[in-house]
Order: sequence, then C-alpha cells, then structure tokens
Amino acid sequence: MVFGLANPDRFMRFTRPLMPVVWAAAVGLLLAGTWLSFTAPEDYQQLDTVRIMFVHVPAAWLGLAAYVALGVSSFFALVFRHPLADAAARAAALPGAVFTALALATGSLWGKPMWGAWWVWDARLTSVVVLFLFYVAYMALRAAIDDEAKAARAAAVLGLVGLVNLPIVKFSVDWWNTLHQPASLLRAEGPSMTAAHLTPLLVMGLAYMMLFTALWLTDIRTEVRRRRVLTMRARAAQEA
Amino acid sequence: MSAGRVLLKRELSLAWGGGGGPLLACGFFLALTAIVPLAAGGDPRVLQPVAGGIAWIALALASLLSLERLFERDFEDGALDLLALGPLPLEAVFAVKALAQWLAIGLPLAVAAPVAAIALGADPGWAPLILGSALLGSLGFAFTGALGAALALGSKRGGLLIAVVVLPLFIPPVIFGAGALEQALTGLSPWPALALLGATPCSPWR
Amino acid sequence: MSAGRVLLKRELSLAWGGGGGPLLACGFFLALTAIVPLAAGGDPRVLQPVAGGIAWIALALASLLSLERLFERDFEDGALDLLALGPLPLEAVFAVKALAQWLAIGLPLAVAAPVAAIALGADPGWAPLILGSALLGSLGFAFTGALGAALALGSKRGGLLIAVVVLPLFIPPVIFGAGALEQALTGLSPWPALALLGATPCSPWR
Amino acid sequence: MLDLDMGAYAAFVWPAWGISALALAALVVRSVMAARRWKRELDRLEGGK
Amino acid sequence: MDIANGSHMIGRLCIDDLGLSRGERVLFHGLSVDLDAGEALALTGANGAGKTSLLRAIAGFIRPDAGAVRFSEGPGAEIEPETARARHIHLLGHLEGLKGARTAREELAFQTAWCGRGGIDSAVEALGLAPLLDLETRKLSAGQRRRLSLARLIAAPRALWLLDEPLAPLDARWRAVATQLMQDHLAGGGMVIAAVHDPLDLPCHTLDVGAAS
Amino acid sequence: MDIANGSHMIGRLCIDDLGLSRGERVLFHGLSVDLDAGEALALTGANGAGKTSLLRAIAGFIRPDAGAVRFSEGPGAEIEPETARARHIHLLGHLEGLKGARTAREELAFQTAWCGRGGIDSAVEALGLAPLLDLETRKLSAGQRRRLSLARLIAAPRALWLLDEPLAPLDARWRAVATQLMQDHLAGGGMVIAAVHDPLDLPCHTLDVGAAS
Ligand code: HEM
Ligand SMILES: Nc1ncnc2c1ncn2[C@@H]1O[C@H](COP(=O)(O)OP(=O)(O)OP(=O)(O)O)[C@@H](O)[C@H]1O
Ligand SMILES: Nc1ncnc2c1ncn2[C@@H]1O[C@H](COP(=O)(O)OP(=O)(O)OP(=O)(O)O)[C@@H](O)[C@H]1O
Ligand SMILES: [Mg+2]
Ligand SMILES: [Mg+2]
Repeated sequence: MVFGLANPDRFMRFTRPLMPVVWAAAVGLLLAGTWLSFTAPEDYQQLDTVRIMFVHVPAAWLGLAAYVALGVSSFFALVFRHPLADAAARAAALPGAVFTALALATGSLWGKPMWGAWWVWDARLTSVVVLFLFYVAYMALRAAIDDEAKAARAAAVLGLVGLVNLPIVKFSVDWWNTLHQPASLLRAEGPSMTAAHLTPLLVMGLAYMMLFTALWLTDIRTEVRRRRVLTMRARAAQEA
Repeated sequence: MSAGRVLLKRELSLAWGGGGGPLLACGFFLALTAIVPLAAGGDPRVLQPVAGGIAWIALALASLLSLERLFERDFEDGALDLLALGPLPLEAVFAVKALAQWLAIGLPLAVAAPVAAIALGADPGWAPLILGSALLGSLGFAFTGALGAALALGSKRGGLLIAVVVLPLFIPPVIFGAGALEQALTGLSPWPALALLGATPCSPWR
Repeated sequence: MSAGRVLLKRELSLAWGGGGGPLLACGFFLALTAIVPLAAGGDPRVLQPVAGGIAWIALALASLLSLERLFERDFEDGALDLLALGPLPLEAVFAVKALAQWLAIGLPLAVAAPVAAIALGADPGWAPLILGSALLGSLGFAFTGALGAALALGSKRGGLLIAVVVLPLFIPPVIFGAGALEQALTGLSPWPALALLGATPCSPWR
Repeated sequence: MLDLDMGAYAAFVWPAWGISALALAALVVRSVMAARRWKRELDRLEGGK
Repeated sequence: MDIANGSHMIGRLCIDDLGLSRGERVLFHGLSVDLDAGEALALTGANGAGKTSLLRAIAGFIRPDAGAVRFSEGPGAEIEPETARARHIHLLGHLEGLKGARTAREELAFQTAWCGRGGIDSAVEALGLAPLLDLETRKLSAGQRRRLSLARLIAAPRALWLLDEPLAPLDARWRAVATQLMQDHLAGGGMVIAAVHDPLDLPCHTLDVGAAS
Repeated sequence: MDIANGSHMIGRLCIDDLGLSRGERVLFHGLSVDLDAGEALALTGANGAGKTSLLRAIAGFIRPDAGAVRFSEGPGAEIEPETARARHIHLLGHLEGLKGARTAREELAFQTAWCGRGGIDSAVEALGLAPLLDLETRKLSAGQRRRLSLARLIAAPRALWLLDEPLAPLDARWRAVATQLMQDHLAGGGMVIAAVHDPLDLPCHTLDVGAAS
C-alpha cells in the first residue's frame, strides 16, 4: 500500500478526493478547539495563562512530528531514491519550521509570567532551538544547491542526521533537571491533567495535526505538479 | 559614479545569491548564541555580564566568515582582471565590495544582535544601544575585514590567514562597541565610545 | 591502504602549505582569546566561569573557518574528478581529508586550548582535562564539519552555509565536552561525558 | 462559558494566540497559492497539447 | 607502454542506447557505440552538443536518463562500473585539478601514486617536463600545465583515456608528441575517446555527438 | 562596429625594447613592435615562450624589466597607461571571470556596463547567445562560455583587444564568426593582439615570441 502510493500518479489519484476532507477537518477542528480553549475554566495554579498551553503544546508536538516526517521521508529518499519521498521531505520542512518557531515564541510568552524570564538556557529550550536550526539548515542547503538531484541527496543526509536531535528534545526534561514541565500527557502512567483542560488540548492537538496533514499533502501534490511542468517545458524546448 | 552603482548591484546580487544571504547570517548568529550557553553553562548570573560581549564576538566572527571569499574568488576565477580594466581604481572597487558585503550580511546581523544579547540575558532596554553599536561595529568589521581580505589575496591559506590579519584590526571596534555598552551599563555616557566606533570604518583610508 | 596514505600525505602537505597551517590556527586562537576579555570586560570573576567554555567555542569556530575550503576547492579546480577516479570510495576520501584537517589544524588548536583557558583564568590543574576534551572535541568537529562541508559542496553560498549546516552538528560535542569540564569542576567524574564526546567523531558513519 | 477576560495575563495570552493565528494563516495562504499556480500552469501546458 | 600488466583490463566498451540530459535540456538519446581494445574514437559536434557530458557520463559522473555504459575484459567478462572507474579510466578535462601551490613534481607524483603503481620518469621524459618539475604549478603556462596533466596518463597506465580537447593549448611540437603518445597507447591495447574540434591525426572512428538525436 | 564614438581612442601602440621575466626566468628582452589602428598582431611561439605574459604586460598587470608599452591617440598625442587600461583595453584570458551562479545575461550586462556604455543586443545576436541568456554560467559548455566572453568585446566597444587563444574552444562555425568579428573590429579602426597556436584567418602581422630572445 505504502509502496503502491510511491507511484506519483497513484498518489495523485488517491489523495485527490481526500484533500477537501482534510482541509475541512482542519478548519473545523481549529474552530472547535479555539472555542473549547476559551470556555475552559482557569487553572487554579496557572490562571488564564493556561490558555497559552492550547497553542504552545500542539505547536511543540507538531514541530517534533514534522521532523519525524522529514527524517523518515529523507531515509526513503536516500535508500529508494524515490522522487515522491524527496518531495515529502521537502514539503515537511517549512510547516515544521513554523510550528517549531511557534513553540518557541509561545513558550517564551508563557515563560515570562510563569518563570519570570522570557528565556532560560535549559536543555529543553536549547534543544528546541537546535531543532529549529536543523530546519533552517535543511532549507538553506536545499536552496543553495541548484542541481536538484544533488540538493535532494545532500538535504536527505542532513535530514537523517538531524533525527538524533529528536530524542534529546523529547527526553531532555527527564535527563537533565530543567525548569520546563516534564511530560504530563504522553507518559507511561497515563495523563495527569484534569479533563477540563485535557479536552481542549487534545482537540487543538488534533486540529494542528490535521492542518499539518493538509499542508503537507497539498505541498507534495504541488511538487508533483511542478516537476511535471518542468518536464513538459523541457520537452517543448526540445521539440522547438 | 555610475560604474560604482553597477558594481554595487552585482556585488549585492552575489552576496544575496539565491535569496539566502541575510537568512544564513541570522541562522549562523542564532546557532552561535545557542552554543554559548551550552559551552559556558546556562547560569544567568554567569551569562548576563558577558552577553553583550558575546553578541559582539559573534558579529565579528560572522563578518569574518563571510569575508574570506570576498576577493579570493575574484582572484582565482579571473574576474579581478576584468575589474582592474574598468573605470574605477582598485581601491574604489575594494570599498564598493566591502559596502555590498555590509549591506547584505552586516546589516541583518546587526539587527539580530540585540535579539541575541537579550536572549543571553541582557536588559531589553539596551536594545537600541546594542543595535546602534552593532550597526557601526559591523560597518567597521566590513571595511577592516575587506582590507585584510585584500591583503591576504593570492595567499594559499585563505580563511585563517584573513582571520589572523583581520582579528587585530577588529579589536578597536570591539573595544569601543563593547565599551559603549559597558559605560551605559555603569551609568556613564556611551557617546564618546560610540563616536570612536563610528570612526573605525574610515580606518583603512587613514 | 597505501592509497589512503598517499592521499593523507598530500592533504597534510596542502593543509600545512608553506609551513603556516598550525601557526595560523594558533594565531587565530590567541587573537580570539585576546578579544574576549576586551569585549566582556576584564573582570576575572566574570571571566573565570566561562573560560573553559570560551576556549571551546574558539575551537569550534577555528575548525569551522578552516573547513570551508576543504572540499570546495577540489570541486572547483577539478581535483575531485581525479579523486573520484581513484581506488578509494568517495566516503573514504572524505574521511582521510577530515583526518588530515584534524592533524594539521585541530591537533595544534587542542594543544593551544589549555593555554588559552588558563590565560582566561582557568585553574592550571585542569590543563590535562581540557587538553583531553579538546583533543576529542576537535576530532568531533573535524569529522562532523567535514560532513557539513561535503554536503554543502557545489552550493552557491560557501562559508556561511557550511556554518549553518555544521553548527547544529557541533552542538553535541560542545555539550559533552563542556559538560565534562563542568562535571570535573563540580567534583563529578568527567568520564561519561568524555566517552560520549569520543563517540561523536563516529557520528557521520552512523 | 466563553471567557475572554484574560486579566493580568492578557499581554501574554493574546500575543501567543495572535502570532499562532498569523503564522498558520501565512502557511495556508502560501501553500494554497503555490498549489493554484502550478495547477494552472500544468493545465495550461496539458491543454495546449 | 604495456598496459596489460594489470591483472585484467578493459578490452571492450559498449555504449548502449544512451540518453543524456543536463538540467532540463535533453542532449541526445539512443546513442550506441562499441569500442574495442586498440581503437580510438573522436567525438565531434557543435559547441554545447554534449561531448564533455558524454565523457563524464562514461566516467560515471553523470547518471544517464536511459541506456548504459558497459565495460568488459573480453567477450563475456564484464567489469563493474565501479571497478572500471577505480582502476581503468583516466579523465582529462578542461579543469586539470592541479593545486597552484604545489610543485609539478609533487602533483605528478601524487596523481601517479593515486591512479596506480608507476614511475614518473618515463612520463617526465616523454613530455619534456624535467626543467619544470620544481616550479609551482600556478607558474606554468597553459601548454605546460596540459603537458603535466598528460604525463599522468603515461605514468599511471590505465586502459581507457577520456580526453576533452587534449591538444588545444599545445604548440605544434607537443601536439605531435601527444598524438604519438596516443598512438602508442592504442598499439599497447588501450582505448582513447577524445572530444575534439580539429581532427585527430591518427586512425580513429568519429562520432558526431550533435547528430545523434 | 564604430569605436570612434569615444572622445578619444588608441590609434597606435608602441612596444619599445621590452624585457620581461617571470620569477627568475627571463622570457625575452629587446622586443619592439608598433601597431597602428586597424592592424592585427598574432603572437606565436612555443609553450612557455611568454605569449600570455606579454599580453598581461601590455594590459599593465606585469611590470616589465626594461622598456615600455606606450599608447597614443594619433601621432604625438600620448594616452596615459592608466587611462588606456580604464577605457581602451579588453583582455580575454583563459580564466574568463564568469560567476557560476549568475546567469549569462546578468554577467554580460554587468561586464558591458562595467567596461563602457553599450547595449548587449547586437552582441547577443552576433554570438548567438539568445537561447543561453537565462542559463547560469556554470552550466555553459566550454565553447558557450567563450562565446559569452567574446560578446563583451562587441557589447562594450574598446579599441585594443588582447586575446589569449580566443578560438581554441570554439567549433568551426563559431571560429568563422569570431574571425569575422575581429575583422569588423579592425575595419572600424580597432586593434587586435592575439596569442595563437593555429594561424589566424585574417591579414595580420606575426610575432614569434620565443624567437625574440
Ligand atoms: C521557549 C520556551 C519553551 C519551549 C521551547 C518549550 C518546548 C516544549 C516542547 C518541545 C514540548 C513538547 C514535549 C513533548 O512532547 O514531550 C513542550 C510541552 C509542554 N510545555 Fe513547553 N516549552 C517552552 C516553555 C514552556 C513554559 C513556560 C511552560 C509552562 C510553564 C511550558 C509548558 C509545557 C507543557 C505543560 C507541555 C506539555 C507537556 C506534556 O504534556 O507532554 N512550556 N514544550
Ligand atoms: N548542470 C547543467 N545544467 C543544465 N544544462 C547544462 C548543465 N551542464 C551543461 N549543460 C548544457 O548541456 C549542453 C552540453 O554541454 P557540454 O559541456 O557537454 O557540451 P560540449 O559538447 O562539451 O560543448 P563544447 O564544445 O562547447 O565544450 C550545453 O548546452 C550546456 O549548456
Ligand atoms: N609567476 C611566475 N613565476 C615564475 N615563472 C613563471 C610565472 N608565471 C609564468 N612563468 C613562466 O613563464 C613562462 C611564460 O609563461 P606564459 O604563460 O607567458 O607562456 P605562453 O607563451 O603563454 O605559453 P602557452 O603557449 O603554454 O600558453 C613559462 O615558462 C612559465 O613557466
Ligand atoms: Mg566541452
Ligand atoms: Mg599562454
């Protein structure tokens, strides 16, 4: 199935009916999540600042998830040299970078009232900066090499190497003692959060996930089309 | 001076090439400011006093990194012959190249410097002062750096030689720039130091 | 492996070219450690805690500066075609070049690192530890840096692009190296961090 | 019940939501515009055949 | 000039229905040529026809769109492209890969050791390099550089020579010498493929690259 | 192809008892040549004789041991070497100074604007560059690069052309075109000095550089 989809034609045919559904789900979930976020009660400790959580945590999750998508696609692009995998890696970079930047910005906005500082250099925060840097390096490398095949290979190696940073981001809170919250949701003992806050968080998380999926698929489809256009232009020039 | 404009346009397009110039400069800056706390430990009491200085060093090093190729490439690929057969004397060519280098790399770096300093713990109130001194400082770096790059031309060792030639030249801007910050910090007027800093871009023509 | 020796010899002679290689590297290092106290103010209580860290950053940056040309020149002047038609696969060629780079630049820099740290106020007793971690660290820098330089090959932007690609890769060695120093400072065993540091040179072949 | 009074924290909560909305909107606009552009180009080329 | 020293060598080169493109530009397709030991092939064609690209594709630096380049030791015994590249091919392009700061002797010695086991003496004599050996290569004139590059082909024997406009910067005397060296190479069972604008002064097949597509 | 637009132009070039050496090697001494408007000079000589060095000395890049190169507008009216260099000389060497990442159009437009006021259109047409203008120069073939470099000579009119093996990488068609362009330049009152290994196909004086010393 996965390998069947690696055929660009089949991929286009399969995803075509999916696109409106995914976009609609993303918009609907975002609206619902926003509503839930502002109807949820204030946290007894964090008061109204808890509402930053509903944009901070999903952004952080998706910053990580998009890198997983990028790294795994890079792996397939390297091993099977498939153009679709390369398109997928490329399409994940920009949304991933934006989500990571949002996690940094909203975290910083949350840090000032909670920790009394915009920024601290602890392991979690620094490793997220490094994650952002990997995104920047990936995009810069792609943009700077204009032989597309060569750019794809180099970027794929970098994307793969960058995967080592993910466990550092994820487990930094456990390995080093930091100011930042340890995982309260994705942990072995189950979530430790009241349902009143868990529901909007989960809905927003799902919404971000859907939005990323929609962006990702759209960009992959655009990339497939772009390459077709380039090939057709070349053929036209050849015949002329 | 229309020849100067023509050259400036070309140099800018070479420096910004592919739209990545300023982005890369800022990415570099970001990476460097992320490395510092890792190397020196994240303790704010340790970082705060050196924050301004470190932003300055990062500025100097980023300028340095981008300077290396400034003349070396033109020399190796024969473009310098072409430039030498043009209407401007070589000194003017060097100055225009340095200016373009500053516009494409130094300017965005100077804008990023206050952000980096604040991230390392400097007081946000100093942002305008840091910006101003970084602007002047990067201009100084660009011109002294171009001087060093021109001197190291045709040598075999490239980058490091430029570094060694240029770093001593960088010291005055660093002293005056960081000095302005420190004087402001201790309540003194930063203007004399800033004035001296503003004078360094002219030093190659002393 | 005789082809590897032949290549290593050539790379060493290119890197030391004109006898200036290690000398220049050390000069750069010294200039940098001279600039830091100037920028950060000369107060020893401020400098001492960051001394080790700054020596490390200088190490990373000097490695970076010398990396840029590692493959770019061979690519531009056609030597890479020749190397590709030899008995070693290109990966091995890259590794040998990185090793030569380390021998010519990283090694002398690592030897200079304890001197620089002591000059910045570190306790002379730490010299062996700093030397050891700098040796391992510079090896890590050389190999991750070579990986970055190889990736950026044939790109338009040269130096800064390599910096942006490589600096994130440099972060693990910096964490582990500076971590080893800090743990020793606080009385803990530096060995686990040193072991992790020793592992980073292998990372490009993961 | 909808609670839009952020009290003392309005200066932190609203910017956080604001930049999130802006950045995501920009992503969507860019993606949709690129998709339109290349789809149009492809249709044009295939139509002209 | 006996290349048969090597444990095995390329005895036949088959270019089979090759298609090449650079960027979006298709250079040619359906190009097929066979070359046997002792034969030379001159590539001609207008500027931009794809001669250089074809040479680089044979060396394995450009991946073809279609078709393949195959090397074999004799009938039936194929040689892997990687092995061929590592042991049997010399490529001499416009860019000669000489490091300006090293002397001619150092560069020739390195290139020879890198490409195989061979002494440099006979090559130095054949190309009259003796008075130049201690000059840094950046100080050599265009023709002197080319002679230094050609010396590698003699010093490290390999079966297939891929030459891109090898004679252009040489003066009349050295053109004759270089042509003679190619002939010796062919007589010893080697192969030569050369991109040229002026006809080669030796018996050879000719392929007009522009006309292929 | 009328260069006389410029306020003044080189009408005569006198090389007077010139002596040149590179490093410790004396290339020649006592070399004297005069060249008038509309005349061409072909430099021949063995590899390493000093053709390239002589061209660079005329352009003012190498300081001669003895003698001098003088430019004058007509009889009596000397032109300063600096002025000549800034306004009246084109040098085309082996290294073409093209930036690989910029397009052919950008490079040609810059070079033209840098060397004088002139439009690129007629040059583009004369050298058939139209289909190449939007390619980055690193993607050009050797002959295409050379055509791009030649276009500068047409686009920015200057009186004295110093050419180092200008025709080597060109195919037969473009060799004829380039020769015709040189002839037009001479007819318009320009001067050409070209280092060559194959004779130029136009009426010209010949100087054997090797024989001078
Ligand atoms: C710029 C600063 C910050 C950054 C870069 C950052 C980064 C992250 C990341 C990457 C995650 C996801 C971790 C995972 O999935 O395990 C996360 C989750 C979280 N962050 Fe932050 N954060 C920052 C500031 C803050 C602040 C100030 C707070 C609150 C005081 C906070 C509270 C949380 C919470 C509650 C989670 C959810 C943990 C979980 O359930 O797994 N963060 N943050
Ligand atoms: N990287 C590239 N991307 C796109 N096009 C390229 C690239 N490299 C070369 N080309 C184009 O491919 C064509 C063939 O170039 P090639 O160098 O093989 O020609 P050639 O036959 O050797 O010409 P010449 O006689 O001028 O040396 C040229 O038109 C060139 O513009
Ligand atoms: N910087 C230098 N130092 C010492 N000798 C040099 C230097 N540059 C060139 N030479 C020598 O000067 C001589 C003349 O070189 P030049 O390039 O002028 O020759 P040429 O006539 O152009 O030869 P070709 O036909 O091969 O291009 C050569 O023998 C060369 O080795
Ligand atoms: Mg060619
Ligand atoms: Mg010459």
